[in-house]
Amino acid sequence: MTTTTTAPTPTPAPPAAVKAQQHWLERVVRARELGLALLIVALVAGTSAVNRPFLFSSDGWRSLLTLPTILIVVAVGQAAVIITRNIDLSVGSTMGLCTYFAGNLFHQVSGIPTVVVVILSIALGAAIGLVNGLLVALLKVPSLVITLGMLYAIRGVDVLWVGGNFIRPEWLPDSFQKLSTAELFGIPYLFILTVPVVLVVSWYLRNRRGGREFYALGSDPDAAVLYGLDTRKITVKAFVLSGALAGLAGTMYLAIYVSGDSQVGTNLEFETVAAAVVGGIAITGGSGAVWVAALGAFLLGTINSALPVLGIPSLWQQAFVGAFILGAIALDRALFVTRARRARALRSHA
Amino acid sequence: MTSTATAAVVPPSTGVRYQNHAAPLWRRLLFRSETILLAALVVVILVSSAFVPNFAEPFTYSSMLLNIAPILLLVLPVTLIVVTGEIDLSVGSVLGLSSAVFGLATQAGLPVGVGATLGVLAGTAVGLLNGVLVTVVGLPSIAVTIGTLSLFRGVAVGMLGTTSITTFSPSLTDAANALVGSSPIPVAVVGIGILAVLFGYLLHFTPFGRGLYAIGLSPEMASFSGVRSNRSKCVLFVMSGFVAGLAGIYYTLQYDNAIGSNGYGMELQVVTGIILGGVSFWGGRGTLVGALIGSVLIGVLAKALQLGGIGSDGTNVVTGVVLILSVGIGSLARIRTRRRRPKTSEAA
Amino acid sequence: MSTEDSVTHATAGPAVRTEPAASPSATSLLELRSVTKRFGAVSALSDGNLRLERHSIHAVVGENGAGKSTLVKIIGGLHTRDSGDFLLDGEPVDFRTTADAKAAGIAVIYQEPTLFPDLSVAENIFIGRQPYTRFGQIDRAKMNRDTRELTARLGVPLDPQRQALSLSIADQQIVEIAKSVSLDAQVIVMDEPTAALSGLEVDRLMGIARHLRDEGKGVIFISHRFDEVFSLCDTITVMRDGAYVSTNAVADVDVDEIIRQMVGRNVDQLFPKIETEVGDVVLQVEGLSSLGLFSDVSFDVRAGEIVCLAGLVGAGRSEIARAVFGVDPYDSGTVRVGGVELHAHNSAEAMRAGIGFVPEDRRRQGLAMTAGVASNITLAIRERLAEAGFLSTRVENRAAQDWAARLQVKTHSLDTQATMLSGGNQQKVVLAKWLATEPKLLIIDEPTRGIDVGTKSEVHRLISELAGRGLAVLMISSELPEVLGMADRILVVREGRLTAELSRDEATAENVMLAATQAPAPKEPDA
Amino acid sequence: STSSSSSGSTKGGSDHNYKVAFVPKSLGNKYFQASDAGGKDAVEGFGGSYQEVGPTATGANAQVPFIQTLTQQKVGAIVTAANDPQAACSALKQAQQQKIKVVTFDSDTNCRDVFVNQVSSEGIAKTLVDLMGEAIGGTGEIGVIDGGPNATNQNEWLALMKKDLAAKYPNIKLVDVVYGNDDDQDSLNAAKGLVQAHPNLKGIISPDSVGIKNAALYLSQSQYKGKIALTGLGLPSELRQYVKDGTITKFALWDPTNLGYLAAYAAKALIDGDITGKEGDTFTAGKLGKYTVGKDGVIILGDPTVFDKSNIDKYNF
Ligand SMILES: Nc1ncnc2c1ncn2[C@@H]1O[C@H](COP(=O)(O)OP(=O)(O)OP(=O)(O)O)[C@@H](O)[C@H]1O
Ligand SMILES: Nc1ncnc2c1ncn2[C@@H]1O[C@H](COP(=O)(O)OP(=O)(O)OP(=O)(O)O)[C@@H](O)[C@H]1O
Ligand SMILES: [Mg+2]
Ligand SMILES: [Mg+2]
Repeated sequence: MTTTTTAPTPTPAPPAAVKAQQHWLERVVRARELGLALLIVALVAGTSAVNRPFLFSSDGWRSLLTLPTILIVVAVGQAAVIITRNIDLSVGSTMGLCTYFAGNLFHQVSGIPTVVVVILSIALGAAIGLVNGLLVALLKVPSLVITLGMLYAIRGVDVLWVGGNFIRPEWLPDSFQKLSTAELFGIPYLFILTVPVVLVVSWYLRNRRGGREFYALGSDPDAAVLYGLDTRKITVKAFVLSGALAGLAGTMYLAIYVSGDSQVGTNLEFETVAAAVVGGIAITGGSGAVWVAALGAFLLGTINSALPVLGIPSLWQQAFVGAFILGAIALDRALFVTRARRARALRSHA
Repeated sequence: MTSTATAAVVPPSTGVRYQNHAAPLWRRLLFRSETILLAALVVVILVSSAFVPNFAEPFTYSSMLLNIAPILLLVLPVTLIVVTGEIDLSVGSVLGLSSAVFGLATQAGLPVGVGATLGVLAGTAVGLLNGVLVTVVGLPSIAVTIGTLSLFRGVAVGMLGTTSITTFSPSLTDAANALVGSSPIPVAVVGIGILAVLFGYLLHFTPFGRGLYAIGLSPEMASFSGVRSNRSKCVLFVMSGFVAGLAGIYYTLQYDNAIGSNGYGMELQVVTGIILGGVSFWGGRGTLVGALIGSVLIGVLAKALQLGGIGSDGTNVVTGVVLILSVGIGSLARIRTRRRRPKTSEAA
Repeated sequence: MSTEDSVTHATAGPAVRTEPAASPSATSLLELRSVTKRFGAVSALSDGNLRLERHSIHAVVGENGAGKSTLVKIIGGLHTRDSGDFLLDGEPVDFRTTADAKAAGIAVIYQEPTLFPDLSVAENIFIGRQPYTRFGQIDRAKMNRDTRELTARLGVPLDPQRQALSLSIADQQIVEIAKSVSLDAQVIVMDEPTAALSGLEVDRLMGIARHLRDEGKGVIFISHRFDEVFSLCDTITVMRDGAYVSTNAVADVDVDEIIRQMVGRNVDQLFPKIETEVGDVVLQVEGLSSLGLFSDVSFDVRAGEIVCLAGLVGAGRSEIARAVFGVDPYDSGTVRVGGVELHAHNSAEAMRAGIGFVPEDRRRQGLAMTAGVASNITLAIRERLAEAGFLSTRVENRAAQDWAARLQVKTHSLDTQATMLSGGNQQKVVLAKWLATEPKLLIIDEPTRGIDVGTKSEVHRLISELAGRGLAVLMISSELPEVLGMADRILVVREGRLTAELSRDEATAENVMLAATQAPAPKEPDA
Repeated sequence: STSSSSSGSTKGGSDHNYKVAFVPKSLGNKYFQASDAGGKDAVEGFGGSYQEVGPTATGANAQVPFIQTLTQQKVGAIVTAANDPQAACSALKQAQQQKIKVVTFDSDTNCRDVFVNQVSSEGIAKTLVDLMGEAIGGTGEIGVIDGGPNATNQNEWLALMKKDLAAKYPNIKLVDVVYGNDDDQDSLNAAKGLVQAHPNLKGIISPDSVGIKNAALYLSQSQYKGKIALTGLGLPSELRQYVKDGTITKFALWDPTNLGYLAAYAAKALIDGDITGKEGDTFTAGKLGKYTVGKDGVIILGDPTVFDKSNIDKYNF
């Protein structure tokens, strides 16, 4: 199919006096990531000012970068799903099941290479995502209902399967246990693993036709049908991605916590949604960038570990986290509104 | 107001009469999700009575109703919120907060009535906070209430610390669990029924309720029709806080315990009931009756499975599958009727 | 009409082509024979016939609800037909999805623009076929360049990076057209593409259509504006009540004949403007400004008067009207109705003061598309209908019954969803909704968009008579004849400012256009 | 799994209802899985029928519906670790009215026949304080990682530990109590926060198995390994490697399997009428031997086992 235009010029085209100043203006308006990045810097700087080891110690630096990776990876998948105007509430249960699955693989198949376990775990997650996606796409029902059902169902299967068991550290090979502490040029391995995941998904969603279709679908599902987009395929793709990332996160959980029972990943669904929304993903679909959602997840993940270090009484921490989420989205909103107003003013005086 | 200028000018027309409804009453009733749910509920009860040992006992009903009473209470305002296309995920935490305030007030020696009022007021106040954040600040309610879910729970836990307050007067705690006469129906459920009638009236039989549906169907259209979206939503969030505050008092007395974790995870149960009841998460569609039946159905299923010896793990699986089936069956039927290929008159 | 009859009729009828190049024996580019389509109990199309040749622009006309859009949707693969034949290049085809139709070389501009609001203009045009760079990623620079070129050729240079969300409905239509033009399809279907456009853009669009025809493509053009149809098209197919009526060469028929075939009677096309006594000032707007949209707008509307806001698409007329009605905020200025000042952001107050508002975008602003006809009609009068705080469906249905009948809404029943109505009937429902509020001042933004001739003159008569009874009307229209025919006074808007005020006698097509287009003093575009 | 397949055995007369149901705090908790396994062993051993039901979450009243169900099913005894001392009381009282015996273990409630305590609370507090005192030489700052703010038993131990510290180790200063909420992520963050917020911290006590495991994980990976002493109550199977790599020198626990086993036999003794909960009643608990009911109807399993490098390989719970 040709992409060049074959439009005729029946009348000489008027000089393309397109408002060029809107380019940078609109870009500034959309620069929500700026506020988020500033918040992260402020949080990390503030916390390490109070307690130097939070950042300036080998474990401080490492855990700062490592602990939020689970949330980041799952939130990236969640963000992709939300962009298509769906939601995946089953991510927590999926991750939990995959954690036990991976741990059990190490246990049952002695000498199984880590890569194989990771791949199989991702495959299990993707398979669950496929079920989600197919149910949503074929039955044409709200994903909230399907994935809420799957949240229960998978957790139930998990509890039935795991039963009285739990993952014991000795099941896991030493090399795998070292994963969470290994570093390359001073950067933790798991973080190095996470960055490309975020970048690849971001790149795909931003720069490939298939990725842009996620946005199109989320922006207006009816228009997507009229336009002839294969909405079923897009939906399934998004859920498979989310499931696969939850599967990956399951193995990351195993690497970081060297344990796992049937309750791994409880409540993760709302945390990932919060991360995505804090990261500027519109809950109504169609807009936002997943790497900003990753920033949002990093922020939420960091705040959980910063609060105890800041000496906030343990009992009040949850309240602080809640207040912080509210603050972050309110600030983002305030910045957006003022920027939009400024842009409007500029346009009228241009 | 019948014979003003406008009415007079527009032609009384060709006398066209429109049918009020495209389908006859029985069809409209039969294919409602509420009817199907009700049928499912009856079937579950009949089957369980026949096959599940100990199910057909008054105690089954009374304990089941008492267990889900707080959920039913929360379902009332949240259904209205969902109809407008918003959501309140913080209700469980508001319940906990109200419980904490009530407990602390009682512990401090205040009369029960004052403590309860304080608890409900606290719930109403935080409901207002939700409402303001959603309407005035303009934040998406799902994000706001995920945040306040954490915030209110955190405040409840922080206030109570490691204590839990269990010094409520037995007459009150007994009243919270009391049954109507010798029937298996708890007194509290009668109260909830009355409240449900009020909420049902508000949603289905008032201009305000029509406005709520309009907001859910198309916010822009609603604002073009003089519906004060923000004000309506704010009112709903305040109501939600108020009712969750009430639920907090009731829950505290029901279990004789004010503890930081009261109501933990209830938001999911509330949402599950509402969705099973056929209320659209995108707003504009669904009934209060449906939401209530949905919640009761889940409660009955759980009870039947427990009595049948299936643990909560199995119950989770069943709940999930029922949820998926509830939407799946309807849409499968829809798809089947659409799958007809065109007939071609000439050979292709 | 039996199947054989219609087939013969369609093929053997006076299917005249203006292009002598194509021989009559060659297969047509696209052919529909006895196509039917039912939606439940509703038969939308009982006998659809159409034969589109290469090198031609083929008009399809008919009343609202005649089945034109349904025909289009079958061609576009959105609906599957229940029976009948669908041939493309003589080969039978069966489209399951819109993608199939697109792949077969059919581009459709649907009646209602359906863009992706969050995506940019460029992406809306190129989604699914964006150009790639060598590195396998979308070449945004090229895409934007192409878009700029494309929209400039359509006469409305749009910023390719602008979100579709922020486009006026006319600009959205431009994007739709650009999209289908760029598809390089063999068949281009345009379902009322001009309904939201004004003169200049319509001319450009017709130029594009002619060019496409000259390239050998087939264009299907649907419109309720006969001047366009007659100046642009070669062939006209008339439909009535879901069935094919006739196909004629444009040269062989005249407007009256076509209208007779459409409605089965003679329709007076003239706007029956009634001269009325002008009363007291109803609406008084002073110094109304909104940053970036309009500034210092002052005018008033009196009882019995029809005031038109004229201007180019995008001049800011709708924004002014919306600010007056209170759905949008504004920065300064006052709005008074009957001497009482209204506040921004409170349309309920405006309604109480007696303003009604028929918005321009019926799908988003006028209707709840998935709600029934009755609930749509009664939404704005819900408070009045309530008896002692109790509002019942019965009362609503009674009121809706009345108003739907008065406007002759063509619907199966009162609980039929608005989505299932034809475009023109949707517009009638919106009108009914607002007339039911019995306003003192009615603001109408594009009152007859998508309405057929018969109904259009009905609507005009209605508005005119309402004004005659003392209703103040503020009307926005992009159709110049409508403006000139209806208005007592014309206010011309250009770039958010009132540039001229013309009385009925002063106004001519020329001076309105002049006031609307006169370029402001050239200004250096600073970055 | 409620099959009453096992025919009544002869021990206490066949008319005794040996249906024993375990209701743990939540399903899927490692510790309770171990104790319930012991219970199963015991119940099947004395020819009763065993059943385990429970919630998946640990809400204060999450156990109530299960207790109600068991009441309707007329089991012989309910053996439960209560999520909350009060919330389940009305349900438990209803059960008792139906002649169902109520045994609690691990965490007590205000309404039961007997409570099977792992160790006397004083014993646990003393053990932990002594382990810590030994590990840091009797002076320095320490912190506590507790399970959750409403873990009754842990709150009680904490109060006793504070008393013991003041009495025996005046130079040890308890600087902070943090909560891990029985969750890996929260516990790890709590451990990290505790260590980083208190630069002079010398030791951590965690009377919570999830807490100690994650504290060990954190310390073993940080520069504090070997510098900050860690002790508490944990599962040997989870802590084995941390004992071996030196993160933990000694920690304590009783055998949860035995706890469940004893609780099951206590239930049997109640059903048989051998005991009523009165102080001084005695009964025999299978392989564990003879036990006496103490004050307030409390039965104590025995001293905790202290684990270190030398013995940890011998345990697999
Ligand atoms: N999805 C649908 N479900 C039910 N009825 C429908 C549906 N779509 C169209 N109809 C009905 O089919 C008939 C033809 O509608 P269609 O949209 O084709 O008319 P039209 O000729 O395009 O009219 P207009 O000029 O007003 O756009 C109408 O009576 C309409 O109510
Ligand atoms: N949210 C927005 N962001 C940027 N530009 C906008 C936005 N909304 C409107 N505009 C632009 O403001 C101008 C005024 O648009 P408006 O729809 O009011 O024009 P109009 O005169 O009513 O034309 P129409 O006949 O299409 O209704 C147009 O250029 C429009 O594209
Ligand atoms: Mg149409
Ligand atoms: Mg306009």
